[in-house]
Amino acid sequence: MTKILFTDKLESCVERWRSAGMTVIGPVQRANSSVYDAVKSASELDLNLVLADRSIKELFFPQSEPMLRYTITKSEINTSDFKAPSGPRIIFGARACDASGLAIDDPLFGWDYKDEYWFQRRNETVIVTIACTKADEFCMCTSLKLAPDSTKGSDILLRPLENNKGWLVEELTDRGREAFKAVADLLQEGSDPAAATVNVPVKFDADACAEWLKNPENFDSRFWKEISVRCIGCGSCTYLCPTCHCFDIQDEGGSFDGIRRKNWDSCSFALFTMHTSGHNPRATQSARWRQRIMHKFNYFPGKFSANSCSGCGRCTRECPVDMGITETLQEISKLSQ
Amino acid sequence: MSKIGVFICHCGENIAAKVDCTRLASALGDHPGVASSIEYKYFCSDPGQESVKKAIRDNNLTGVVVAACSPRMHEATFRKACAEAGLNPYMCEIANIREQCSWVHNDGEKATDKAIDIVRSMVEKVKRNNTLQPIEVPVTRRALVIGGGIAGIQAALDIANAGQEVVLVEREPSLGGHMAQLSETFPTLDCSQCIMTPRMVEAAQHPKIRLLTYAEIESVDGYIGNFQVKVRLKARYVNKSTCTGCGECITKCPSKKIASEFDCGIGRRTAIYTPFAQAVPNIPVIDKNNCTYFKNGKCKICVKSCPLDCIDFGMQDEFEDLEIGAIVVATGFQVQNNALYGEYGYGKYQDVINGLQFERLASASGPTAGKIQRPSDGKEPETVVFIQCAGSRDPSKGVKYCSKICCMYTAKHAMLYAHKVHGGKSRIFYMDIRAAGKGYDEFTRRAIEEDEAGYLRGRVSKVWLENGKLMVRGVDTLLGKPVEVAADMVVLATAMIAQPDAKEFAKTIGIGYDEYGFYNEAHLKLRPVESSTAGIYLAGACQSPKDIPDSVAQASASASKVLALFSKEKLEREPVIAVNNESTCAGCWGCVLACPYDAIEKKDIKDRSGKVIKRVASVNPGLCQGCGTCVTFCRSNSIDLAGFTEKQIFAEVMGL
Amino acid sequence: MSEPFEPKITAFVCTYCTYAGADLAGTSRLKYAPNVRIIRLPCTGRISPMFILKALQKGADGILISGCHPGDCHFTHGNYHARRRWMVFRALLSFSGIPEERIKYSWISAAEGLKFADLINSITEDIRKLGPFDQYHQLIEETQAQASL
Amino acid sequence: MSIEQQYRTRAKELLASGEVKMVIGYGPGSTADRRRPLFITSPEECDRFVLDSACITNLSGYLVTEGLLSDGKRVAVFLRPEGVRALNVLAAEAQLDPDQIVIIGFDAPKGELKALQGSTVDDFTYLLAALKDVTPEIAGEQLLEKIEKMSPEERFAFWQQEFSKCIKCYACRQACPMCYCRRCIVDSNQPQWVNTSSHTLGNFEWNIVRAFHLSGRCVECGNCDRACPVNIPLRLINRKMAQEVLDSFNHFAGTSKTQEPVLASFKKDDSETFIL
Repeated sequence: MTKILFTDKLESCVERWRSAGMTVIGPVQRANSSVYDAVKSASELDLNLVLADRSIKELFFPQSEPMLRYTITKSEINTSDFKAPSGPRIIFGARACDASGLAIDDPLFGWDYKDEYWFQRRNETVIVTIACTKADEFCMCTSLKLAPDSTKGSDILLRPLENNKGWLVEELTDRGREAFKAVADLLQEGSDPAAATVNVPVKFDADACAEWLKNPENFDSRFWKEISVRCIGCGSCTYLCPTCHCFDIQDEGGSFDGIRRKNWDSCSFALFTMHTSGHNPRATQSARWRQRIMHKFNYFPGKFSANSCSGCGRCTRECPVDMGITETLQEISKLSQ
Repeated sequence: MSKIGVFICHCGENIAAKVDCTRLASALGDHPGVASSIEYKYFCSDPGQESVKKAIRDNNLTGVVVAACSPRMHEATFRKACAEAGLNPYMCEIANIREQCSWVHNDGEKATDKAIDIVRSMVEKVKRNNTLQPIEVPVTRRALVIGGGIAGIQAALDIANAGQEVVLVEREPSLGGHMAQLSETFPTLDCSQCIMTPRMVEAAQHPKIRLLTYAEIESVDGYIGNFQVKVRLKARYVNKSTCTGCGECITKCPSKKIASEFDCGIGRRTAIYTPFAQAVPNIPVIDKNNCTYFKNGKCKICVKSCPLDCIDFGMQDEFEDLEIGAIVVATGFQVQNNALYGEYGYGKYQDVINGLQFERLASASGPTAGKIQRPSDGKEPETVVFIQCAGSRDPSKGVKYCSKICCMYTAKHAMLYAHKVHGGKSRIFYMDIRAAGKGYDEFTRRAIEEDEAGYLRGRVSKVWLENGKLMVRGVDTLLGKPVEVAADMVVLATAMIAQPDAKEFAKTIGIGYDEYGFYNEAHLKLRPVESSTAGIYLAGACQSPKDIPDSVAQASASASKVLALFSKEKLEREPVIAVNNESTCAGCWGCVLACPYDAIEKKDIKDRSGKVIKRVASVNPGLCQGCGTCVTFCRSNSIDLAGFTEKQIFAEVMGL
Repeated sequence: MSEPFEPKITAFVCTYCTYAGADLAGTSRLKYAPNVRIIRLPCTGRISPMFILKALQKGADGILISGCHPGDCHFTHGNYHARRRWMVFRALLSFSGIPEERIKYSWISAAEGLKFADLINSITEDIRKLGPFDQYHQLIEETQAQASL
Repeated sequence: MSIEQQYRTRAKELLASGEVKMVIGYGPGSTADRRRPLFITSPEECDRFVLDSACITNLSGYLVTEGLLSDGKRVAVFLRPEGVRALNVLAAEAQLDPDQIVIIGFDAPKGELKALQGSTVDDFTYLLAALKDVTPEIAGEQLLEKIEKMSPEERFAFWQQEFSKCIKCYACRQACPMCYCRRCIVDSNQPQWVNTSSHTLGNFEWNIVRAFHLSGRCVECGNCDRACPVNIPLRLINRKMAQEVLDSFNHFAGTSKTQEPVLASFKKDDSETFIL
């Protein structure tokens, strides 16, 4: 017997959480695009998506975060800090890849300087992940040794029932348990069978790729140019990626005051590494794409013992020129044989 | 770190009465980057300027904002003061809190708030000003004078007499312009040709003047000190270099009934002709439209008559390119066509003529050899009615402005008529008598008192022919009664208008013009002889209606401007010009197309081996006038305008 | 009672015509509303659409762009270029929901001090009637606040 | 022979004869309905080209890739009519020498593939001129009408919501053949006209500026619209602006390689009814 959350009780859960002061967040449609956003009612949620267009990363690491306000007076410059918005939150309906992405980025945001914006939100957010029963041709979590029902990064894992009337509840963390205690009376014990998780085929051999990437000879391989010749250098893959975490700090404002902001930045952009002198160490798009792959599958694992990729496939799904990590690692897999 | 000095001028009471200057000074004193903020009664005064200089030295100011009157007033004053104190003059800006603040607002509180905004915004601009150095451009010391009337001749002679080269271009076959057509001139009644022709000859023979008659300006390119002018030398069909002006051809020419332009249609000329007997140069031209040979392919009488074989029907227009440093435009005026006053009967009755035609009648060299005769039957008119303001000061049918010379020449006409036709009666309908000028009012008094010119204050409503008389009906507003005069001749004091092609020509040479086609001066009062385009000056009636003394004075003034320009080998120009960032320029050439001055060129950027890597835009500082149209076009913000940079404007907006 | 709404209006003008016209309004001692802040440019050709966006970003409720009448441009055709840009930019702003009434364009010559004063008064009143540009101000306020989630 | 086959052969010949050094076309994509840009330099590989109605991306932007044409050699490219228009605009704006480009023209009206005759931009002049009078059909045409009927407040709210989604990935810019600037104005930070931050205000400014920079230049190939990962209907803005310059200045972008840019030219009698 396991706890079951039936679909028809979800609305009451949302109400309960909200009345307990939690912000309830889930996948919703916003002007023809799916995104995780705060909801007032469960009816707003779109839980039938394979995956929302945008990842839950931005709930922890928003595209533009104010850090401090400065005012310039004649004699001094005054600053006041911005905090991340506080208060408990619950993300209902995350996917395993997205939740894993958070766990992948946790050490990055905490290794030398503990990024308070990230961790405040992490600590105050319960992540309720729903295991995937469907996938599309771009999904590749299994290639990254994750799965449609990976628990990494999640506080609660919900497994859809076979009859599609609810979810089996697996409480993974204390934070998750705490949140579900508030709705304990809305859950039912039951033995309804869970639907099978979707079978996501393995598309490349991540270990073999890692070995190939570690080989210094391959840094200057012609491969990089060939694989990226059609890359147009936009940032959509990096911005939609649940693990890409680069940011830029910009002062925005007028002559007398302004706000220092932490904005997403992308290694795909030519300006990303542009020096003041005009010299650009990554002068070509192929060097930038190489950096992205190297970072995710060589440098990052070297430092944090995990690939900086959770296999969501958004990079390929949204690429204007049909590129992406899958193709590149498939090709590297071939080369490494 | 900026150290800006803010100087708040009370302008006596002009600013201080409305703007709380103490509050303003203290607000700016608290402004970031302001090192000194002081107020004073008159900063433009000597002690005021001294205090600015002192503040610059004492505080090592990096920039200055003078909050005072319009920059159009004293920007130059304060920039000069800054330069004297060792600060680059372009680090000084004016915040206009008089014309655009204290004078126009009633509420002192709000005016002060606005003044604070204005000055703060300007401080933010100045913080981002760059030191600029005046641009030096070489000067071609050769002047072009366009128009061979009295103004053009005077300008050409003045410049040439100072030792500088002049090219004098006249589109008619001879020098002379309108002045050569006049009989006597007011207020002295000396013979126009007697004083004009010697000047024409002097100009033609001056070693420093190159005379190009029967020539027109095709195009003007370049900029002050460096104009490239293309001149079309119209085909005269007479060889200039061999013709001696013997006049045989003119005498023999069978087409003799062509209305003479010089005689305003009253006299006749031949198809091969000089406009008048004293023409300079005395070389005839063939009027292609009226020449029998050109029309029918037969005749060639002139060819046969010419002892030196100068006639060449195959002659073509030629073009000549000139390098010019400065241009004087003296293209003159035209008289309005009076046919637009149907009620006056001009064009309908032969004996209704205009003032210029009367000049020809009165001229000793004219078609009647100076006898006043009616064009219709050659009779001496016993009564002549002169109608002033026939076109001038008439917004409904004519022109709004006063043509300035008509009052005087009408008085002169009345006097000439009285002198030539004893017992002749003149009646002058006038609105006002405008006779301001040396000896002018005395002149009109003389006409009235000595020569019995009969002035009637009022307008004429109708002229009609009745029993061989021109009946003129008008009103005498002083008596408050209608009057009718039976006249033998009516003379209309026609409005002076711009040349019919004045606007087109202005575009060719690149100067501004007003709604009438008169050329705009750079400043009505302070720069009355300069056009809006640097290096192009104005003389005579092309700018506005003028009499001879005014035209000559302006011509000499223009000449002095030209000579001042020619006094140095190089010219200093305001450094407010566009500058391109070649590293970000995408080379789309939008700026090249948008530039009104063709000041942007394409430049190849080469690598070390000389291979062209890319082509970018490059601004020619000599040509650029600093409008900034290119800057706005540039999508990548590569081009910027010194003095009004993107950074500066941005700061101004952000400073508000 | 709260203070009546005082619109904030930014004007971008060319120095040869409209700025001179504004000076003439001053020398003629004409009176007009104190709500407009003028930025002087050499020519309308220099007035970039960016300026309009920036003024809006600084919280302007209305904007005036003004220069020489066609044919009068000191730089012969800067205003003709400007006119095309305005035409296009105006359509774009309108399509984006920025009311056309908030951004005005005019030709004011150096001789039209009266026109300048009248225009400033009428624009100020028009914008006052429209009220503050709340929709845009809301965007600005968002940039001043902490992240929403 | 299918058009695809003909064009593979043509590509092969072009490469084999040395007339071009590269052919830019389409290859199969990562899924059955996707096509991706393909760059082929050897004749043997030309059979990899795919051509069908799913080949939509306007490839002309690749022609201005830095260094591609600097050796003076020629490149062939598969282009739809709007691609040829884009090529004309690029030529008119001196970004490339059109003589270096061999066009392999095609179109797929209503999903039906057809070959277009000609190989230089001039060969297409007649075809392009005819397009001027045809209002292109775009997805969401009703939406455009709806927006135009909205009150300014509603329009503002509509775009506010659309632009609030923008993440400033600049996929629209990068996908656009007209966005060839070496430094985009949004990347200029002294001064920073466009807020780089991706808040709604910054997004609004960015999209307005881009739309303005494309006015009179956009050929409505739809690259930006398709590239947008958050589905902002950019095509509507571009449609609106293209119509505006057509109505106001009778300008239809990309009809010839020497066309004057509409915003770098003027007519003295341009409309000015809106100017007080």
